Amino acid sequence: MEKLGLDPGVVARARALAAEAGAPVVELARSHTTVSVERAVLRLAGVRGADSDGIPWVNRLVDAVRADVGLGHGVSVPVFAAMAREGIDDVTVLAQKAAAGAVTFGVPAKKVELVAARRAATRAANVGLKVVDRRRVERERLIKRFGDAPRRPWIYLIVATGDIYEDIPQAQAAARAGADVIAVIRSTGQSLLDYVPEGATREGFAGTYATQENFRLMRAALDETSKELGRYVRLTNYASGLCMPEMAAMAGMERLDMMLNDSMYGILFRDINPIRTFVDQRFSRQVHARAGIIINTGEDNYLTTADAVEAAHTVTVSQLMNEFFAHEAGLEDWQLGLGHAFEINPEVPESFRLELAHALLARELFPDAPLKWMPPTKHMTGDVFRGNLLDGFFNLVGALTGQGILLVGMMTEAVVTPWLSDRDIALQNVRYVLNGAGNLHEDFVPAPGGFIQRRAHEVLGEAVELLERIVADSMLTAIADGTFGIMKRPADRGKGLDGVARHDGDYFNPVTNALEGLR
Amino acid sequence: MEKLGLDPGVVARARALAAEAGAPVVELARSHTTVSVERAVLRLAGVRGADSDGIPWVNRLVDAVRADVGLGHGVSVPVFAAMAREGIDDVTVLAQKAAAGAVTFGVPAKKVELVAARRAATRAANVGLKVVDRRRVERERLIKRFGDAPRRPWIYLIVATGDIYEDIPQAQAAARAGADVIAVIRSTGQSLLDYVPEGATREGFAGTYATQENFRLMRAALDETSKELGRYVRLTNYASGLCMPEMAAMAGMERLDMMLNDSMYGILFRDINPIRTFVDQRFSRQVHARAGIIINTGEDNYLTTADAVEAAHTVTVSQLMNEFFAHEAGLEDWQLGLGHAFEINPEVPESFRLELAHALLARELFPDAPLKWMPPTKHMTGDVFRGNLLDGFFNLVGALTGQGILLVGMMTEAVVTPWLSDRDIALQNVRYVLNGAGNLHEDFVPAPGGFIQRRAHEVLGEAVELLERIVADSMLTAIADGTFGIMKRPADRGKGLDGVARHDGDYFNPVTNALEGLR
Amino acid sequence: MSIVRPYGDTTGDGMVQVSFTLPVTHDKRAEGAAIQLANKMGLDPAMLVHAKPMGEGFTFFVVYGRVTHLVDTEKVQVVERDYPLLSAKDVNAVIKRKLRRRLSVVGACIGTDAHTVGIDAILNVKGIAGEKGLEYYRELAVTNMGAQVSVPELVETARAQKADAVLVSQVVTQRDAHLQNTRAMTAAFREAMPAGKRPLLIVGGPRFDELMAAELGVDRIFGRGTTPREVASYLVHALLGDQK
Amino acid sequence: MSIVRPYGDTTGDGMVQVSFTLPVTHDKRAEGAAIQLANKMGLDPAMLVHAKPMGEGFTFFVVYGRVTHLVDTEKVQVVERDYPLLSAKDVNAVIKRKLRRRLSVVGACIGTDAHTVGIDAILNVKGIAGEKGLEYYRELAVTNMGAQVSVPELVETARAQKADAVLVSQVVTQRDAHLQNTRAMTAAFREAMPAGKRPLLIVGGPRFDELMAAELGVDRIFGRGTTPREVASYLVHALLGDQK
Ligand code: B12
Ligand code: B12
Ligand SMILES: Cc1ncc(COP(=O)(O)O)c(C=O)c1O
Ligand SMILES: Cc1ncc(COP(=O)(O)O)c(C=O)c1O
Repeated sequence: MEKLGLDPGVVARARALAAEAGAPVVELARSHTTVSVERAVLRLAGVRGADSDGIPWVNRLVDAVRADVGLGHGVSVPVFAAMAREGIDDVTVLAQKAAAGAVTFGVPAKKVELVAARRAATRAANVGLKVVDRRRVERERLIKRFGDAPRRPWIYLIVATGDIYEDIPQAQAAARAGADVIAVIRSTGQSLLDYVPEGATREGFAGTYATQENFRLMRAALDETSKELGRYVRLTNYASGLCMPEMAAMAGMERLDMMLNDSMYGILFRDINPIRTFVDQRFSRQVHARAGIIINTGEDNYLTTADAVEAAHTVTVSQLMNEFFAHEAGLEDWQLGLGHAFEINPEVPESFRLELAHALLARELFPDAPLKWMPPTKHMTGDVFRGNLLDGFFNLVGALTGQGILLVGMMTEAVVTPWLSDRDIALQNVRYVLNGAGNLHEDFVPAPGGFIQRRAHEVLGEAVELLERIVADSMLTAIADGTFGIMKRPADRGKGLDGVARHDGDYFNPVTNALEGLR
Repeated sequence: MEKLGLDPGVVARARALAAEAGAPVVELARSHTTVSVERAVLRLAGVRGADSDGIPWVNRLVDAVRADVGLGHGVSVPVFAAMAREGIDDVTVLAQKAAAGAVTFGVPAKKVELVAARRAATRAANVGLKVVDRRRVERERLIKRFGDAPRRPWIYLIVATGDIYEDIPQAQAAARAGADVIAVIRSTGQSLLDYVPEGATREGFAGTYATQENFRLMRAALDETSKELGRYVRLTNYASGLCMPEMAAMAGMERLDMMLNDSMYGILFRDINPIRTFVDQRFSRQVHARAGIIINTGEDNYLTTADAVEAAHTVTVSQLMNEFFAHEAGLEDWQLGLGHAFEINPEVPESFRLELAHALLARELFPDAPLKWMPPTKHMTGDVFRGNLLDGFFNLVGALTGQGILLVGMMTEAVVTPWLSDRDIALQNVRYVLNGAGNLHEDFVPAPGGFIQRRAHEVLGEAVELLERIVADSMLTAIADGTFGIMKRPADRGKGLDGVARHDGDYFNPVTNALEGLR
Repeated sequence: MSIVRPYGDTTGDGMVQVSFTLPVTHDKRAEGAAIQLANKMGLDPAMLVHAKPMGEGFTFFVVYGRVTHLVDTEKVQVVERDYPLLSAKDVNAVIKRKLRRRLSVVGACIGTDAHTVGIDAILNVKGIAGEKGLEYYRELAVTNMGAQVSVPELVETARAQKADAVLVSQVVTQRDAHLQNTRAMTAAFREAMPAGKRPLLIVGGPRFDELMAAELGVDRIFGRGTTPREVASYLVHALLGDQK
Repeated sequence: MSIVRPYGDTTGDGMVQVSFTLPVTHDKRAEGAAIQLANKMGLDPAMLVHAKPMGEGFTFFVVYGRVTHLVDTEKVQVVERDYPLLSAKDVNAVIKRKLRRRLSVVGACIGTDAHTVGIDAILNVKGIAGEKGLEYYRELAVTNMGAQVSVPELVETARAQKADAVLVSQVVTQRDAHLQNTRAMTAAFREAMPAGKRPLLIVGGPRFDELMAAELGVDRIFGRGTTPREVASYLVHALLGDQK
């Protein structure tokens, strides 16, 4: 039911502007590659494991190729040409040899060799993509077999012990207690590592390293619990960071179900270079699209650094951009967990109605997207009694506005990463609200022309204005100017820029080709 | 704005049935008096103080009159006839003499003496009533001078230390923290005392004795604080109990602003005899009407012993009866703080919407009454985090349905009488809800024919049915059968029945006459 | 393992939450005072996460931290149920067989306490938590005196009904009202009846410490969440001995 | 009066609230264990008012009760502000007069910590709580390095900017990350620069214990709710001495 009476003309205009603002960024992404994109290709093509220092063989291999011929051609042809030349048929073995300096890389001059290398690379990459496809089918089968989450919103809980073997029982306990989605928070340092750690890990700060093995262990444990509970429990991790493409590939191969993947989070909140991020982001989303993974975007974060009332329209703009980039990368609406948050200062008069207006605007702008609804964090204090109250009103907005994914707020938000009991209290809170007021949306009809409608129209209007400015100045300029989250991030600064390369004329990437339906 | 679409015919029928059911009770009340009614008359007529055992002189005097001539004539004529006869012009002195056995009482046989006694009694009683009138004018003046509570609902906080001198600073602190109304909870034993204790008191259990001096002390302290805060802070105490009429008289003379006064609370929850209660209740309400005091009824209590969903219609029936009795006693709509409560088991599906339906029904049935909205108590547990959450949703229902008087719920409801910090946390809760969602009622429009409307109609329908049964069987039978709060209270049982007397033909009561506008 | 510590999010982390008010005006010293108290309670380190001035001269604090105390579960003192839990049928059967008359039970809320919901839950047919109350037991003769019963009335009724057991409820605890009333009650029974003739004395209510029975002079205390079956089973156990 | 006790609703009642989880399955013994812990924390009597099983083998408890501890406000240890609070104007004037060049300040979040809001509140013009940040002070030269700065980078920048003071923020505390990072930072400065040449080392963040400065090797710690003026005033006090 339409509750805001948005003007379809204005909505269409907002989308058109977003497309216009996004087009140059897409062009940038289509014409560049990064070390992580190439590593992701090699992971799909079968490179596994790490050296004795824990540096993954994909890193060693890409570095070796790059040292010899640069990244502009893509690594696939040099690598598979070398395989043929060296007579090696295990790409990990090649990586090990290359690391020892025993292989040199180049683009074959001969057409036949080139074609053969492309064909071999495509074949190998397809093996990886087949795994991804099988996982997707498997997910659909398990959801049928075990049953799906019993209702919307899905209840989303985090675990963050730093130790995968403490995380597992906590995640299982959380699932038993009612979680539909488990997110394993990542260690604070990981997103700036330009490699993905290997194996099961037990030491993270405020989170657990995202590794393929940790993904596998957690998914297996949750499969067990899903069976026990008779409902499929989803697993989430983070793509964002310097290894976005690889995270996406690993998530696809290990049947993760959702991934945090925002087009700008890394830029704004991890000071990663904008171009690096946009290139990585596009590739990673193409992989998610193929894997049937739902992405979660990060607009909620803007409201932790900027004011949630003043900056409300920046959230809307970012959602529109994220939608545009996602569609362009092949994601469908049901895969768009666009982010927003309950972050208005509770002292602001009408704060609750403002929250309702903002949440409803997101709901009606993106009617087919699940939407990720984030709890209060910034205005949480050590007053845990007040905290639990705010979380309750957050849950109520979630129920009233049909949010798809409800991140469960914890009363100890300002104190500690959640304790076992915090999670239990928080779930009890969610359950009370959904059970008692889950259908209240039927009785909630913003007065025509009233406060809520007016506010929603105002935010949409401001969003359109901002988009107009962005179209005029370019996205990269807007980001440099601190438009989002008041973080100023110029295009020539930030981490990981040296991992970016412009495509040469002969750039070849078998995964992109497959994902874009090229031959 | 009408939100429930109640059928005015059904509403009118409910009121007509309540009048029909109430008529015999009013008849009972009009034809009986009680020791406390007579004591109240003497208090207004000027009897003050207590003997050395703490037994008030009014008690001694009424007992003496009763021993000599019974109560059927009222005590006024015997007392003022004795005054004339003994040449005493201070009625307290007479009481002291009577207590010493030095006076005998009778109804004068001579017409002139009778007329003289009636006239003297009337004059004396009018002195008391003048005090009451002056207090009422004074209240109106102070509200004008200091300003009134800044908004509806009025925020109502209790103090309950047991010691008037601890209560005072706590009450002042509560007022400074935002309370619009302070209620001094009474010691657990007091309502069954057939006398009113004297003087300032410092030892009560879970509450402080209601005495005229305590009333005075607290009102004076709150006047100070009202001045300081620039808003008139109201004071509440309890009429209910064996001394209802006297409490009403004292409250009128000490400018209390609201009084707990239910037509059945004493019967049901203190096992006071039904006839005693109905007689006392009528007189006390006549005094409240004169004093401009707002009464608070006690339907909320039913839901602590009966189930809040099953028994919802008993609350409605009781509100209708309370309204009928109140109007009959001269109270106006603005004086009717009809009670109801947020007591549905939070585990019940749609509990919150059911609460909304019930609260809105009360609102729309009694559009001009302030309504007293009571917080959850029965389903509060030692889980104080959950407790604060429930209180928040209670506050929200209060805001959404325009309740007039909001009793502030405490997270420690199931644990202790409120601590200082509990009150602070509770007020913060109220403030958050009113500030953030106080106008949300504009956006809350129960779906036509939807859950909330259906439930409200259903409860009203059940109330009409129950009223029909009560009309058929009589109120006293209904009370005997456990209709209200599942408490079975036969008319010939319960405390205080021996304090009731049927009027003789010459019954005379100068206060009733004045209040009923008779001569 | 018998030694455990509180658990925040990792085994052995010892984490607890504490809140309290101190009668001091809020400033740095007040926060230091709060930490001092938390330290005395065994929190080390103590994290002061919230401080809020309340009225004049009072500050409310929330503190989180690790307690150094260990909990030895072997040393825990509790009143464990030391009798078998019987069905209503079995209770009736035992009484019929062993007593050969109905067992007389008198219940009341004494003093000024008017909270009858608890004792009613135990006595009335309706019961609680899906269990029927003692009135439902054919072989029990129940007299429920209701609320605000004085001790002399209770003793009188117990005598009149030849009570085998007296069940008293106390809910209000402010200024230890429940303890005072219970002591007054047991004293009265001791005075009124010789040891052998005295009914079994039982008190219940949500805030009693079940370990205090001897101290209060009662035979048994029932706390929060008691169900009628537990009480019935205890009655036959205590009055009629071993069930074999 | 220097001795106070917690206040529930009466002076001296000593009442506090406590909650925690024990790694035990919920039953009577578990409740007894919770009371044992509360007793060890000094609650006597301890009222167990809530117990809830959570998952397998864990129970959450809420306990209320009277603590026997006394708080001696005279013995409270706090880092009191031992310098005058100056206005921006005065700060600028003192620097101009005594230092005769701009005072150089380098700020950063070190380690993997990316919480810049706190340090930005101190440094950026925007400031916090109505006070402008240090960038606003004409006589301060501020270099804000942002988040996730490594210790070697920080030392390098401090050297390059001839920093008079280095301001480091640490918000994440899990596994004592803030303490480890701070120790690593002070060690690096000690190693890189001789005592006289070392900038003033300051850390801040909401979960630091301000008493730990010496232990961590820093000159000063700023906690929850610090404002820029406090920091600026401290800087001139510590670097330029008495203001007369
Ligand atoms: C319902 C209620 C009332 C009703 C009582 C109706 C009635 N007929 O009982 C009314 C509205 C009348 C009332 C009035 C008052 N109440 Co009241 N009331 C409550 C409330 C909300 C629920 C109590 C209840 O019914 N619990 C459910 C029953 C089933 O549980 P239970 O009593 O614990 O009983 C179980 C066990 O304890 C045990 N048990 C209990 N007794 C016995 C006896 C035996 C022999 C055995 C074997 C077992 C047993 O078995 C039972 C079943 O499991 C509580 C708050 C709360 N949520 O707990 C406040 C509460 C008990 N009331 C309180 C107070 C102070 C009052 C008043 C003085 C004023 C006020 N604040 O409202 C008045 C005066 C009462 C008086 N003179 O005693 C305080 C007591 C504070 C304290 N610890 O001292 C409480 C805690 C509220 C508060 N925080 O202020 N109250
Ligand atoms: C905003 C925020 C974020 C933003 C940060 C954006 C940014 N650019 O800073 C984002 C969304 C990116 C984020 C991410 C994460 N966060 Co975060 N975040 C918060 C949040 C909500 C608010 C912090 C804040 O901005 N406070 C406001 C500022 C002004 O206060 P302040 O930092 O205390 O600073 C004041 C004083 O302490 C002092 N001060 C501080 N530093 C300094 C330095 C000096 C020199 C001086 C003099 C004074 C000083 O002065 C300041 C002004 O008064 C808190 C929860 C909360 N409500 O506190 C969690 C919180 C800090 N985050 C946390 C965590 C774990 C994370 C994540 C790891 C994952 C997650 N749970 O989200 C990631 C990764 C971050 C990383 N790598 O460091 C935890 C930390 C737990 C712990 N104690 O270890 C918290 C407590 C939330 C929680 N309960 O889980 N977060
Ligand atoms: C979109 C997105 N990606 C990633 C993260 C977390 O990233 P990191 O692992 O860098 O802390 C967040 C923050 O919660 C996010 O919103
Ligand atoms: C109408 C009414 N009267 C009186 C009381 C309290 O009476 P007592 O003093 O008997 O506890 C209540 C209970 O809160 C009430 O609702």
